This record gives sequence, structure tokens and C-alpha cells, in this order.
Amino acid sequence: MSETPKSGGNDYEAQLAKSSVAVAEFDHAPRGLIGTVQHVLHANPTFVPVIVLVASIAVFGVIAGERFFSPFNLSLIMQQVSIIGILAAAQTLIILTAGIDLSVAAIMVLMSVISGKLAVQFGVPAPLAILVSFAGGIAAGYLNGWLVTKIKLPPFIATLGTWNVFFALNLWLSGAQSIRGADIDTTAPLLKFFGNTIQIGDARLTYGTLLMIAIFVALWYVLNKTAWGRHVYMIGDDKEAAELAGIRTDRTLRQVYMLAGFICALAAWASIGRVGSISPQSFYEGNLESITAVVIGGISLFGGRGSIMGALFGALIVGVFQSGLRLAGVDVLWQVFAIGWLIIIAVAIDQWIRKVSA
Amino acid sequence: MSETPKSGGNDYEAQLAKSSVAVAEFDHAPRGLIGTVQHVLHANPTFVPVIVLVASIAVFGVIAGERFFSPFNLSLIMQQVSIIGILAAAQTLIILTAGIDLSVAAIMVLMSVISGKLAVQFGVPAPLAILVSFAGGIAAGYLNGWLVTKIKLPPFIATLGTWNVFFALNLWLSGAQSIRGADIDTTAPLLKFFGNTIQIGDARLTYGTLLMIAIFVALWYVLNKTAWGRHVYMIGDDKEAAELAGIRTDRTLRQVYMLAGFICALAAWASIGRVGSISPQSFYEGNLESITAVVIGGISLFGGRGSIMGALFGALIVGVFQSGLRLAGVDVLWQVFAIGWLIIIAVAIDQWIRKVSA
Amino acid sequence: QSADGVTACLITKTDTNPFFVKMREGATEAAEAAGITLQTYAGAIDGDVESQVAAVETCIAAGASGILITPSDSRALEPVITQARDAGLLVIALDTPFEPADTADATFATDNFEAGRLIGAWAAATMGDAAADARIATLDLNPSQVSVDYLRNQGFMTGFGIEVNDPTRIGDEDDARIVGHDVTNGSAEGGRTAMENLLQVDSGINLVYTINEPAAAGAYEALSAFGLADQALIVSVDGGCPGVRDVAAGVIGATAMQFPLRMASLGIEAIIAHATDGTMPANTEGLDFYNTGVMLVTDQPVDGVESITSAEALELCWG
Amino acid sequence: MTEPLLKARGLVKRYGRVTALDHADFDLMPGEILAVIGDNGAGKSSLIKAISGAVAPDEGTITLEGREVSYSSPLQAREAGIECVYQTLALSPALSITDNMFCGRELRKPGIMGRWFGMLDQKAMEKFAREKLSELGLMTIQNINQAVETLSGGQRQGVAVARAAAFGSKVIILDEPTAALGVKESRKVLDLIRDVRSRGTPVVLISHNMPHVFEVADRIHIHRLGRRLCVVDPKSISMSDAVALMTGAMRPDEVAAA
Amino acid sequence: MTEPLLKARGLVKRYGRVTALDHADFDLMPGEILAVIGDNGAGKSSLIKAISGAVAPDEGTITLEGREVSYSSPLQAREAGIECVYQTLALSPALSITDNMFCGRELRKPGIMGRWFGMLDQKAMEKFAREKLSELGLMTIQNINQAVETLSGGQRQGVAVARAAAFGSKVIILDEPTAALGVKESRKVLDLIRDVRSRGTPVVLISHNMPHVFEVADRIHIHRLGRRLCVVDPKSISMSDAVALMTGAMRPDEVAAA
Ligand SMILES: Nc1ncnc2c1ncn2[C@@H]1O[C@H](COP(=O)(O)OP(=O)(O)OP(=O)(O)O)[C@@H](O)[C@H]1O
Ligand SMILES: Nc1ncnc2c1ncn2[C@@H]1O[C@H](COP(=O)(O)OP(=O)(O)OP(=O)(O)O)[C@@H](O)[C@H]1O
Ligand SMILES: [Mg+2]
Ligand SMILES: [Mg+2]
Repeated sequence: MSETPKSGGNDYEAQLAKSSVAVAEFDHAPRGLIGTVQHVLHANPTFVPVIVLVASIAVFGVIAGERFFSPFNLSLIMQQVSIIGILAAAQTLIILTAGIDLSVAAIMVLMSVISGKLAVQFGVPAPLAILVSFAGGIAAGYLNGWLVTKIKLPPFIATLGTWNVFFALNLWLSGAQSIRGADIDTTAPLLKFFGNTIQIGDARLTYGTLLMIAIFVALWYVLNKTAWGRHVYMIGDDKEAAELAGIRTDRTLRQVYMLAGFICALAAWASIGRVGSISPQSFYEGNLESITAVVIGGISLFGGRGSIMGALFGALIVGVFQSGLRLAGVDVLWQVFAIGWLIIIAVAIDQWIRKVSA
Repeated sequence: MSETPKSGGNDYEAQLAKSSVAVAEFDHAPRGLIGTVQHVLHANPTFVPVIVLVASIAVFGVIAGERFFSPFNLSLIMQQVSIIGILAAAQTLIILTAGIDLSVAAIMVLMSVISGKLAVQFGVPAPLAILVSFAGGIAAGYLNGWLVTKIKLPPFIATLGTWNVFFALNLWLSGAQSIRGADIDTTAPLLKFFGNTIQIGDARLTYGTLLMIAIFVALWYVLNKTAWGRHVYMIGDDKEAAELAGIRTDRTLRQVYMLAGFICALAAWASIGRVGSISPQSFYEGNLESITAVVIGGISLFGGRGSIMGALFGALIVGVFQSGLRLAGVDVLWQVFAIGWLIIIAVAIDQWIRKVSA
Repeated sequence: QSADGVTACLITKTDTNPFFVKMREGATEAAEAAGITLQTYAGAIDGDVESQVAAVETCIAAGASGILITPSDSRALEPVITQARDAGLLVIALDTPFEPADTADATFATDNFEAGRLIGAWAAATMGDAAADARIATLDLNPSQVSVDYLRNQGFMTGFGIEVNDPTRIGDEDDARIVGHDVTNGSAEGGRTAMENLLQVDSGINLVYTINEPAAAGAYEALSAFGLADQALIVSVDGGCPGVRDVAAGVIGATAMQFPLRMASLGIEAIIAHATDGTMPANTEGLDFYNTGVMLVTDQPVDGVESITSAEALELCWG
Repeated sequence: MTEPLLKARGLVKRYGRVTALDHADFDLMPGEILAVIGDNGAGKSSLIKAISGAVAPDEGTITLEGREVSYSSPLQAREAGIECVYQTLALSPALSITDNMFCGRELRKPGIMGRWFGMLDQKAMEKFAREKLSELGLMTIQNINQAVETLSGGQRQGVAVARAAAFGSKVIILDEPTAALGVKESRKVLDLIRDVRSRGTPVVLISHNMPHVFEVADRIHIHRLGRRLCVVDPKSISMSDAVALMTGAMRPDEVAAA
Repeated sequence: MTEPLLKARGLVKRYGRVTALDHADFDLMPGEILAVIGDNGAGKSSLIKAISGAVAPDEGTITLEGREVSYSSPLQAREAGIECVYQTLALSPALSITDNMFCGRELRKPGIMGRWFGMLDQKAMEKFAREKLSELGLMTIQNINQAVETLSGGQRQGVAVARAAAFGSKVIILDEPTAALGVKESRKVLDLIRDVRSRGTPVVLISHNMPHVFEVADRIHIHRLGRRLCVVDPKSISMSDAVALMTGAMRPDEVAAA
């Protein structure tokens, strides 16, 4: 060997001073139209559910005819998904932390019963009744968060347990009796606030729809533009790493559950406006529907990945399917069948677009 | 510096030849009784659900009195959990691969309807009808596996979709009509085979219970003692690593789904014996109940961790709670409430024991 | 005006219950015969209000002339129903009346309370003196206490001669003859487990009320497994063909039959009539609904309760 | 003799049948670079995890600046001024380089957007992150918003080291910071370590690279079989003797005799 | 001139905005030890992932023993005889050392239990695993059934290397096999590499440790900015020139001139 280094090992590092200091850059082959589309989709995966949504609207526009396409019907779909949409926003928060919340719908129904009982039957002023339901939603979320962080229960189990608990409380408080719309109108019309509508041409937007959109926009801001939001993603991505990197993971997690509980209480208020009355038996399938919306929206059940806007589009996709199938006059049996396939196909398209553009 | 190495860096390695070659060992401080128990539990996490099970049997023995403790009642609980137990076995397979199967109960009900329709209404020989249902179960599992591995759908979405599909098919085939037990008895008693019982003293074990136990033992063997079983764990633990390490992950995954489908078909057969008739509306909550059993049994929803026996004990724990509450005369509403808390407490005890012994 | 271009909607509680499946079949046949379009909807489970609200809205959007609905919640749907009527649709409640009943334009219903009362009265008469120390189990629908559930249950209690206290609550009776209540989700599997549970509480149960016939079949399986099949009398409601055959086989002592096909076809006719010339359907005299009838089916008729035999019932049953 | 800044005595950590720390001691003097060397699995990472609050030891005491402490989370240690690069790096794979660098110490926009709405100053953070990476010579990172999971092994390690270095504090602990780094990048890390010391902050360096250790360390803690075997002075011991000690080829008394 | 055993031409791999491979070439001769060196993020791991079927390149061809191949999964490459230790190790964290070592190649019990019931021979596998680890000098592993996630960083790497070495085949590719290993363990790995070559199997070694590279390599492939910059002979180039080349301080033509 002619030139082996002579001492303590590091002689060969002498040359380092001269090493290149430019950040690496590469020419990119020009992309065609499809290439550009793929690239945009890859960089913005939220567009994928948007495309699925637009595609399904188009398909049902053809199948179900112009009725489907009317501003009236489209705004009706918005109305119809508004409650599940709000629940999906709460669900997204939990799922982003790698959790799952089976109790969202139960919290919502319980809170609507509480505010209704108080305002309509015990004569508590409506604003106060609503505040109590907000506090209740936050407390319910805190219970979930406490079970998850202090008792270290898997979120699935913790919320499965509290789901049963909230459901039983709800039946007990309400005596399984619904509160009539007419009674609400006379004693506490504020409870129905979110049922009011704005008429724009043929389209009728309820305040509930606007609330849903506002919640999504606010959460989008919080999750993407504030430190707290980034921490939520970090915790979902790798809780241990986040802890080691100095995030107060347990505190943040509890805040997430409390925020989700608060959103459920908002959903409770909106649901009174939507249904027009308070029924303790409604939204039994709301948990599953909210999870479905979240997953169709491209948010990973394993946490830390996906944009909250996906959940909004996910909820809309399901709403469009349901409305379109009904308007097309499909028999109820085959509606179920078709929804099954459409869930599969919607997400398959999503996967396919992601794969092509990877 | 007196002794810096002289050349190519590695002189200081000369001493390595003399380095110690004993495997590291340490004295262990003697453990007390509790210490030993903790150690055993840590080494055998499956014992934890066993302890929860024994504890809850003891508690209900006190609360609900000797009736609860009778061999008769305990064997009745085994009967009552047998179907959910078998579904939980199938569910465990899927969950171990980091999936989740929302369609298990739907596959089961569909297969029981198919075999019943064929044997009772179309006069197909019972063994053939059962074979057809087996094939159907495997095909349904294959569909799920295909969606997961080829179309790359998240298992939650794939099985949510197929759940709807199977559910609709079931209603379509059966017209929501049940097939009467008496008709089965006259045309195809073989369908009720698993309803037969063995009497041992006061205890009455149905063949269905024995089937459940046999399935768990067989799966325990396969998962722990064969290469295929280890691969299932590896895939659930880290699919990418398993792929890189040379496991045919997709093929194995499809096999897992097919095996789960086959077990659902077995559950279908057993359910005819258990229910005595074929009712397309049965087991609507079976998916959630099977998942609950799996998670209470300490199997991680994130895959790769936990023993299948845990699912058996998980199912039994739920069965014990339900029976105990009933015997203690608790109102249905408060049963739901109590089950909620008991799920939480059962898993909290599990977590606590694991933590203490860590 | 002809019936062409008329669209009707049928909204049932669920699509799993054979009762509603039959109702749908009846409506579909009637609609096809009359040449009108029928759209069908169903909730996911009994009590699912939100799906029904959405369904009513879609019907309005689809420009339907009328809605046939079995309300999942007899009170909660009032606002959306009013909205539909304001939009000019004829709304007819099937099977389950609204509260108040005039929420809808008309109600074509079985009297669920009456159905329960019939089987209760039959059981009391059949047991005779033994009724004084009957051991009663009731196998109900689910913990939510929806209206069919409490109407049938409380009807049964009334018919049997038990003080019901609050007629909208199951389980608030203090009669010592009642062993307990459990829920079945209306399925055979639920019926069997619930029966087993209650037999564990008291193995002397000799009268079993069940919410429907699948639950009754399950209860029978449990009783036979305990070797007590002959000890207990099972009564049920519905009148599906398998249930009627179970009456014939002695599995069920008596069941109260309803007529979903008739309800549905009457409903379709009413919608067509309204769409063509504005006729409003009328109620049965003395009632705030049009009674489509309940009939007790049993092979052991008793005095004072009118009934038909299972053989006759097999001609009328709906599945 | 000055008091150690950070002192541990008799640390024990057992995992079921495995003993990771077996009555280990540890001393870090103010302003020094202390290297910790030892075989794979000797317990080096376990030692620093115990010191930095990432795991709770079964027995033993830890003293920081004369006060006995017991951390229940790494955050408390961090607030006490102990900054740590773990061997497992503690990065969130799906998040961007910037997000990871600023984890828990994000910069807000100036003005009301930042103060009232907590809006992050993405631009400033990106600029800062890019600078820190360039200081470490990581010029191959093309996109500062790349997810960490898409980085090469060495780039990832570079991000973790840059994070610890950027938020200097009372003690910096580096667990094999150069394992996956290239020649140039490793050199930069060594320069950085010396830089940190020259600002008066002590550094704990765990490394398997003997030339590096002997180049920068003021003292060397040799760890073997879960405990501190001895502490040596790199100026008075040869590399071969250090290696002999850590692999069990020699006992500490033999070195003294030699 | 002999034909290369494994040859790649013009490999390109882009990840969105990031270019990992930019028309890279590669040649491996029969029976040689080829070292691949380069900056962090130069694309070394991407190169061997493309060659071993773990990622599909966007462009370019791969030739094994004169036949053009295109793998759709690492399994196919493995069946063709390419054994690989990835930088990320590809171990299942929750499973035991033994399970990981035998992943996909489990031993069955002799007799009918093994043949008919597929029962694994746990004892034999444990014994074999323990032997292989001891051959690498990993004496600190106390429990052979420990889950891999509970191992120290170096122990983990040792398990991955032992796995590749134990199932020798046509080509062995090691991506920074000694990064987390101690002095003793690294030495064993180098011995092992030479051992493998002496059995006629060629080895690809990616490493940032220049002394190691120059000690064992027959040829050195220098990778820079996603492509092969040049291939040099360690006997005729100095370490400093090699480092200068890979960091961009020198261009290949300058070396020739020197
Ligand atoms: N969570 C755990 N469970 C069980 N054993 C563990 C755990 N963590 C560490 N160990 C064991 O403790 C011992 C010490 O590990 P540690 O990570 O401290 O070693 P190290 O000195 O850092 O090694 P390296 O140089 O390879 O990083 C090892 O034998 C390891 O297997
Ligand atoms: N999945 C991916 N997505 C995006 N970029 C990637 C991905 N994988 C690798 N890269 C980028 O490709 C480039 C080459 O990475 P590679 O892992 O091949 O480097 P390397 O030479 O092995 O570096 P090291 O020595 O640090 O291991 C890096 O800039 C890296 O950020
Ligand atoms: Mg370490
Ligand atoms: Mg690499």
C-alpha cells in the first residue's frame, strides 16, 4: 500500500475543507399534463378525496338525473351530512393521535338530551342549558382522555366502555322519551338555532352546515398553523419519540379529547336544529359513520397522517352516495349493497391515484 | 501522548483476541412472592386476562350468589359465548396482522342462511350444504384478502364495504325470514349438530363449546409452533420488514383472511345449533363484540402482539359479566352502564398488572 | 288525471325485520300494479331518527306525491313531517302512529297495544286459576324502549291483568308474578340468551311474553335445552308464516297477527287517490287511525277472546 | 476537586430476566467532554436514558448540581437543561424536518397573528433549519419539508444532532451521534462538540469510534456489563488498553500495574 | 475481462421533488469485495435497494449473470441469491431474536410432528442463533428469546448481520453493517466478510468507515449526488483522495492527473 495514512486515523480528513458546499439539485425531466396532475396530487393528497367527490357527483348527476344536480338537492346533502361531518371533525382529532373514539355519537346525543331536558322541562334559560351541555361535552372528553392517558387504556377500549356508559345515562335521563319540536319552539327556540336557513337562490344552507364548515376551517388552521396542532400530529406519529423530544404528550392528548368532546357538544346543539326535536335514540350508528368519513377522507387509522379536510370530503362523499342512490330509486336492500361497493371503490380510486403518483 | 496507534487505525484492536467470551450473566436479587408472581405475569402476559376472568367470577360469585357459581351456570356461560368466541378467534387472526375485520359476523350469518336455504328449502343433502357454506366462507375471506392485498385498501375500509355487501346479500337471500328449528329438525338435523350436549355432572357442554375450544387450541398451535404462524406475527408487527426479510406477505395475508372466513363458516354451523333456528337478524353486533373480546384479551389492535388465548378469555370475561349482572337482577339499562364500566375496569386491571410487573 | 308520473315513498324503520320487508313487498306490488314509481328507504336500526329525516327530505326533493312511513320515533319526526305536508305531500303513518296522531294526514296501523292485550288476555284465560301465581318473563326488544316495544309489552300486561303504572315504561310494574325482563334485539339468538338468563333467575317460569316470533323461537330452544319446554306458555306478536307454523307446532301458544301487506297496499291506494283527485284518507270510526286489524292466532281458543286457528292463519300470514 | 455537575450512584435497571444496569455510577464534571465507551449491550444507552429521565431506574440516585433529582419524564430533565440525542433519534417519521427540529419550541409569527392566534412562522423555521443542517455539512437534503422517514439514515441522524445542538443548554448528551454519518458530517459533529464545550457546556459522548473518542474526550468512562468499570484519562492510556478494558481482555488493576 | 456478476446501468429513482438516483451505474465482479462510499444522502442505500428489488427504479436496467432481471419484490431477488442487510435492518421489533434470524427459513422438527404438523424445532433454532451471535462476538445478549425491540442498537444490527451471514448465497449486500457495532463486533464483521469472499461469494459493503473500507475492499465504488462518480482501486489511491472525491473536493480527472 503506497499511501496509507500515518497517524490517529483522521489524516484523510484534511481534504474535507475543500468539499462542495452547494445544496444538491437535480434537473427534472419535463412533465406532461398527466405528470403534472400526478405531481400535484402527490404533493397534496387532500385533492384525492375531492376528485372522488366530484366524480361521484358527476356519476349520480347522470344516473339520478337533474333532480340530483339541483342546487336545492346539493344543499340538502350538505345539510344531511352536517352532523356526521361535525362528528367526523371530532373523530379526526382523535384518530390523528392514533386513537379512535367510539363514543362521539353517544356524547352528542347525551348532550342534546341534557340541554333539552334542562331548557324544555326544567325551565333553565336556554343559553345556560347550552353552556351546561358544552361543559358536559368537555367533561365527557376529559373522562376519555383521562382513561387513555392516566389509566393507559387503549382508546378503543376506553371509548367502547364510555360509549356504553353514556348510552345508558342518556336512556336513563331521557327515559327513552323524545322531546317534541313544538315544545322546544315554545320554550327554548335557541336550541333550534342551527336549524335556521339562508336561502341563496334555490339552495338552502342551514346554520348547521355553516357551523360544520367553520369547525373544519378552524381545526385546519389549528392543526396546521399552530404549535399545538403540530404536536397532535407528532403524538399520533410516534408518541414515544414525541415524549423524548419534549412534548407533554399526555397533557396534549387530554386536550385533544376535551376538544373533541366540546365539538360533540356543538354537534349536539346543531343536531337539535337539524332533526327539529330531541330523540335519545338517534345517531346510533354515528360513531361508525364518522369513522367511515374519516377513513374515506384518507386519514390513517394509525395516526399522524392525513388532513382534516379529508374528513369533510369523506362525509360529503358518503352523503352524495346515499342521496344519489335514493334519488335513483334504488331499492333499500340494494342501496346497502351499493354503499358497500361504493365505499370500496371510492377508497380504491384514492389508493390507485396515490400509487400512480408515488 | 505516549501510546497512540501507529498505522491504518486498527492497531488498538490487537487486544481483541483476549476479550472475554462468556455470555453476560447477572445475579438476581431474590424475589418475594409478589415479585415472583409479577415475574410470571410479565413473562406470560396471557395470564393477565385469566386473572381478570377468575377475579370477575369470584366477584359475581359473591354478588350474585351460589346460582352463579354452579357448574350448570358456568357451562351455560360457555355456551352463550361460544359463537362470539369463535368469531373472536377469526377476528384475532386478522387483528394480529394489524388489520380489523368488520365483516366476520356478516359472513357468519350469510353462511348460515346459505346452508339453511340449501338444505331445508332446496333439499340439498346437509353435508353438501355445509360444504357449500365452507366454500362460501373461504370465498368471502378471499374477497376481503384480495381487497386488502391487491387493491391495497385499509382492512377497516375493505371489511366495512364487504360487511354492507354481505349484509345485503343475506337479506336478499333470506327475505329477512327465519328458518324454523322444527323444519331443520325434519329435513337436515345435521345442521344442528353443534347443539348436542355432553352432560358432565351438572355441567352441560354443547358440541359448539367444544368446537370453540378446539379452534382456539388449533390456532394456538398454528400461530406459535409453525412457521406460518410466526409469519403472521411478523407481518402484523412490521409488514415492510417482513417483506424485506423474505416473507410472502401478501400471500400469507390472503391465507389469513381465507382462514378467518372458514372459521366464520364454522361459526355459522355452530350458530345454527346454538340458536336452534336460522335467523338472518341475529348477531348484528357480533363484529363489535368479537373485537371487544379480542381487545379485552390483551391483543394489540396495532398487530403482532398478544396471544390468541387472550381472545378466548376476553370472550369469557364478557360472558361472565353479562350473566353475573343478570343473575344479580340488574335492570337492562344499568346492565349496559355496568358493562361499560366493567370493560374499562377489566382492561385497567390488565394494564396495571402489566405495568407493575414491567 | 291518471296515476302516471306519481312518485310515492316508503320509509320503514329497518330493512332487517321481515315485517317491514313484507310491507315493502306489498307496496312494491301495489305500485307496480298501479304503474307508479316507488322509492324505498330504511333506517339502520329501530330508533334511527336521522336516517328517516334524511329520507323524508329526499322524498320532498324528489318531488314525491306522498310518503308512507313507519316512524322510528313517534314524536321526534314531527318537524320534518310538517315540512313535508307543507310541501304538499300526503303523509301516512303505517304501523306506528305519530304522537299526536294528526301529525300525519292519516294512520294505517295495527294497534300494537291491542295486539299485546289480546295475547295477555288469552294467556290469563288459558292459565285460569294458575294465573294468580304465574311466573312471567318478558323478552323485549332493546334497552331504548321504543314505542312498539312498550306498547306490546304494556298491552300484554294489561290483558293479563297486571297494573302497568306508566304505560310507556317497561319494567316499572311491581307485580310479584313478574320474574324479569331482558332484551332480544328481536332475534332468535337474543331470545335464546335472554331466556337462559331469566331461567337462571327463576327456573319456574311458566309464561313467556316475546316481542316477536323469532325471539319466541329462541326462547323455546332455551326452554327445551333446560328440559322445561312443557312447563311454559309462550306468547308473541307478528303473525309471520314461520310464527304461525310455530303456533301449529305448539312452540308458541298464541300470537297476534298483523297485516303489513294490507297496510302497504292501502297506503299506496290512498296516495294515488290523493294525487289524482285530492281525496283524503279517513280514519276508522271511533279511532284516530285506520285500523288494519289484529287477529289472535291460536289452536287453543278461549272464551272471551276472538281468535282464528293456525290453519286459517296460514292463509293470511305474510311470509 | 470540583463537584460533579451530574452524578449518579448505584443505578440499577432490570427488564424481566435482563439486567441492563447493575449498580452503575456516573460523574460529569462541569465543562468537560466525557466519553462513554463499552461493548454493544453494555448498558450505555440505558445509563443515559436513566440520567435523562427517559426511563426510571429501579434503584440508585441521581444528583444534578448537588440536588438529588428524580425525573418522571424526559421533559423535566430537558427543562432542567439536559438535552439529549437518543440512539433511536426520537424523530416523528411522517413529519417534516422543520417540524422535527422545532418540536416543542416552535417559533411564532411576530405581531397579532402569532401572539393571538398562535400562528407559526414557517418561513423563519425553515430558514433556521436549513442553516443548522448546512452547518453540519448535510448538503444532500434537497427539500427541507421532506418527511423525516424519507431521509437517508445519516440525514436523519444529522437532523437529530442539529436539533440538540441548536438548543444548547446545561448538559448535552449524544448517544452515538456519528454512527450513520459520513466522514465529512462526522468531522463537523466533532467540531461542534468542541464548540459546545468551549461555550462552557459539558458534553457526554457515547461512541464506538476510538479515534474520535481519543481525539475529543477529556475523560473516558468505560462501561462494562451494566456498570462503570473505571474512568481513564485519554492522555495517559493507550487505545489498545482502553479497548482491552472495555472488552474484558484486561482488568483495571492490570492497567495500573502496566 | 470477466463479465460482472451483477450489473446496473442508468438507474434513476425520483421521489416527488427529490432525486435519489440520477442515472447511476453499478458493477459487481465475481468473488470480490466491492465497497460503496459516499456522502450521507448520496444515494447508496437507494442504489442497493434498487438492485435487491426493494424499490423499483424509474429507469435503467439490472443484469444478473448476463440476464436482464426486474424484480417486483425483494423475495424474488433473494430467491435469485441476493442476500441483503438493509440500513433499516428489516427486523420485526416484537418478535424474538430467533424468530427474526429464521424469518422465512424456519427449521422444522424431525419426524412426523415436523413433517405433518409443521412443528418448529425451537431448540435447534435457538442453539443456532446463539452460535451465530457468538461468532460475531455479541456476548452481551443474555436472553436469546428477547424481543428485538428490547435489544441495544448494536445488538440489533448484529442480529441482522448474523442472519445474512448465516444464509450465505450468491451475493451478500451489507448496508453500513458496522455503524452501531462496537470495536470488537465490527472486527468480527470484517473477518466475516473476508470469510465470505474466501468461499467465493462476492460482497457489497457500504460503509462510512474509511479504514475498514480500505482494509477489506478489492474495489471502491464512489457514489456522489445520485450517480457513480468513479471506481477506484484502494491499493492505488490514498484515503484522502477517496474522501476528496466523495465529498466533491476533487474531480475524478484531477486524481488521474495527480
Ligand atoms: N426495554 C428493554 N427490555 C429488555 N431488555 C432491554 C431493554 N432495553 C435494553 N435492554 C437490554 O439491556 C442491555 C443494555 O442495553 P443498552 O441499550 O443500554 O446497551 P448499549 O450499551 O447502549 O449498547 P449499544 O452500544 O449497542 O447501543 C442490553 O442487553 C439490552 O438487550
Ligand atoms: N422514500 C423516499 N422519499 C423521498 N426521498 C427519499 C426517499 N428515500 C430516500 N430519499 C432521498 O434520496 C436521497 C438518497 O437517499 P439514500 O438513503 O439512498 O442515501 P444514502 O447514500 O444511503 O445515505 P446514508 O449514508 O446517510 O445512508 C436522500 O436525499 C433521501 O432524502
Ligand atoms: Mg446504545
Ligand atoms: Mg444509506
